[in-house]
Amino acid sequence: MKTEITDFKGNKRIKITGDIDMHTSPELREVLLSIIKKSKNQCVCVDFTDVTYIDSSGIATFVEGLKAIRASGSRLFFYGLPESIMEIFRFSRLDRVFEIFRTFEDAFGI
Amino acid sequence: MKTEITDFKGNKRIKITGDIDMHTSPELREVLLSIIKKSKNQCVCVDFTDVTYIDSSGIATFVEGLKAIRASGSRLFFYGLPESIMEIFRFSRLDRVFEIFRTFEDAFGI
Amino acid sequence: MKDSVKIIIPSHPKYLSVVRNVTSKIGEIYGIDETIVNDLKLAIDEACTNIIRHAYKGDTTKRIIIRYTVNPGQYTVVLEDNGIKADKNKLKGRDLNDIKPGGLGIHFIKRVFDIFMLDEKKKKGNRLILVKYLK
Amino acid sequence: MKDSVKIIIPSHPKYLSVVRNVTSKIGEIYGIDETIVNDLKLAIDEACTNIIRHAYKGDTTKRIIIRYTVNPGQYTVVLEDNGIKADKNKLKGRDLNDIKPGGLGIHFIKRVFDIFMLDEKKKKGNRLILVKYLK
Ligand SMILES: Nc1ncnc2c1ncn2[C@@H]1O[C@H](COP(=O)(O)OP(=O)(O)O)[C@@H](O)[C@H]1O
Ligand SMILES: Nc1ncnc2c1ncn2[C@@H]1O[C@H](COP(=O)(O)OP(=O)(O)O)[C@@H](O)[C@H]1O
Repeated sequence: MKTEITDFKGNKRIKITGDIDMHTSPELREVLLSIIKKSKNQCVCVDFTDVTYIDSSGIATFVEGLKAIRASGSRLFFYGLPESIMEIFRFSRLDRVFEIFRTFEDAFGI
Repeated sequence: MKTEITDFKGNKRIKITGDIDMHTSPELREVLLSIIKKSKNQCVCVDFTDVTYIDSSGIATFVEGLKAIRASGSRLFFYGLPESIMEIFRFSRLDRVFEIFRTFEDAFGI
Repeated sequence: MKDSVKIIIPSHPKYLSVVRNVTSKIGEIYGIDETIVNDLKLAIDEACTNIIRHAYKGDTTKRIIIRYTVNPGQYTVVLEDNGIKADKNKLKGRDLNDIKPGGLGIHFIKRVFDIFMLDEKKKKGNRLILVKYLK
Repeated sequence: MKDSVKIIIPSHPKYLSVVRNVTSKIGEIYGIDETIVNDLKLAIDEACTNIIRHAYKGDTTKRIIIRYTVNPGQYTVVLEDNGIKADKNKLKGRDLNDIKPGGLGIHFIKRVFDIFMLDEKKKKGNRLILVKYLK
């Protein structure tokens, strides 16, 4: 797994590439929570386009991120989820807990 | 592994896709030898572009094909070899035994 | 041996990707539908994750044995460890409506496997038997 | 167990792709150069092919055990079978200038591995120890 962070009009975009599993999720957790900690009334959006795999430890990381971000007044967006990953969120009944968009443009209404 | 045979101006083109190993080379052998048996003063060219792996049983199959084709007056051409596969032919000193071209066009001088 | 493939890995998360790859390849060899293979990959991964986390309490120097057996109509995976015996009563996922980190692994395993059975006969450690019926 | 991964497959060529995948993944985990990983894949594949062909005479119902151990500077693979003992004097590839089918496997193994050793201590079958020194 690799993460790449870019700024977008005062918001943060995290692009994740590769497998998110028990081995890589601690690194993701560190990246995600440190960005959330620094954010204030911002959007943190996660680009799932090149995520090839996610397991329960990856999902737990995002649930933790969501709880943390709610305290900061910022918002957590997901976009670009491959269908197989969307299916896992749906099965876990988390598709309505997270704000999931089809594309980056959809997320920002541009 | 998958093979696909097409005609080209009275010549035969065999496109191979995937891994050639001890498991798949018997099928390749059957395809190759049956084409060679039917050919006469023709070119049989093998497209390696999408070959992802070759082991000694694959190479043995082509050496067998070469011996068979020499008896028929036809010629055996290879083209599109990925560098990793070219390296194996080089190491085996078979790069000068087989007629290897970069592209299909090179093989036919077109 | 029949048609079994066995893989033994250290209980370190870095080897989970090896297991996922073996699951994929076995699916390919037996012509199992890709969607099902993806579900099997996740389920077997979660079973290994649980062993590392719960049976071995995070100790990454132990070992996990995974055996795949595919017969017509039946895909079986047996996972073995030498860790702390699982408490059968705790072996269940969280309520899916109670949103919190964790508690999804068992759900992911049971989603695809038809049988989820802890072999009581094993003396030390755990032996988890997972069976999926194939059409 | 240390940092070993062990895989046990039936002696059927259809499982060779599983072994190649495991070799690739282990290479990735330890950050081994891709070109070297490709050479290791081929070499280990050839060692398995030889077991099926020579030690088991084509019997696809036996088993092959492959153990990978990666330590700093050293990549070791041990292959075991229960087949016919290899004749050490025949364990060599053909003259590379004598063009004919076959006889390349041992060359491909020795091309990448620094040590190629048949363990004489094994009672039944063969144990081939392959070591590559890593920089
Ligand atoms: N291999 C195991 N050994 C012991 N207990 C286990 C094992 N797997 C699961 N459990 C128990 O089942 C519970 C639910 O597991 P799971 O759904 O994977 O969620 P999580 O591991 O995130 O808690 C765990 O919290 C644990 O108590
Ligand atoms: N695992 C083995 N058991 C017994 N003999 C072997 C084994 N591997 C190789 N050999 C012997 O070494 C020879 C050379 O092997 P190799 O270079 O792989 O070529 P090939 O297998 O195509 O003959 C074989 O012909 C065989 O006599």
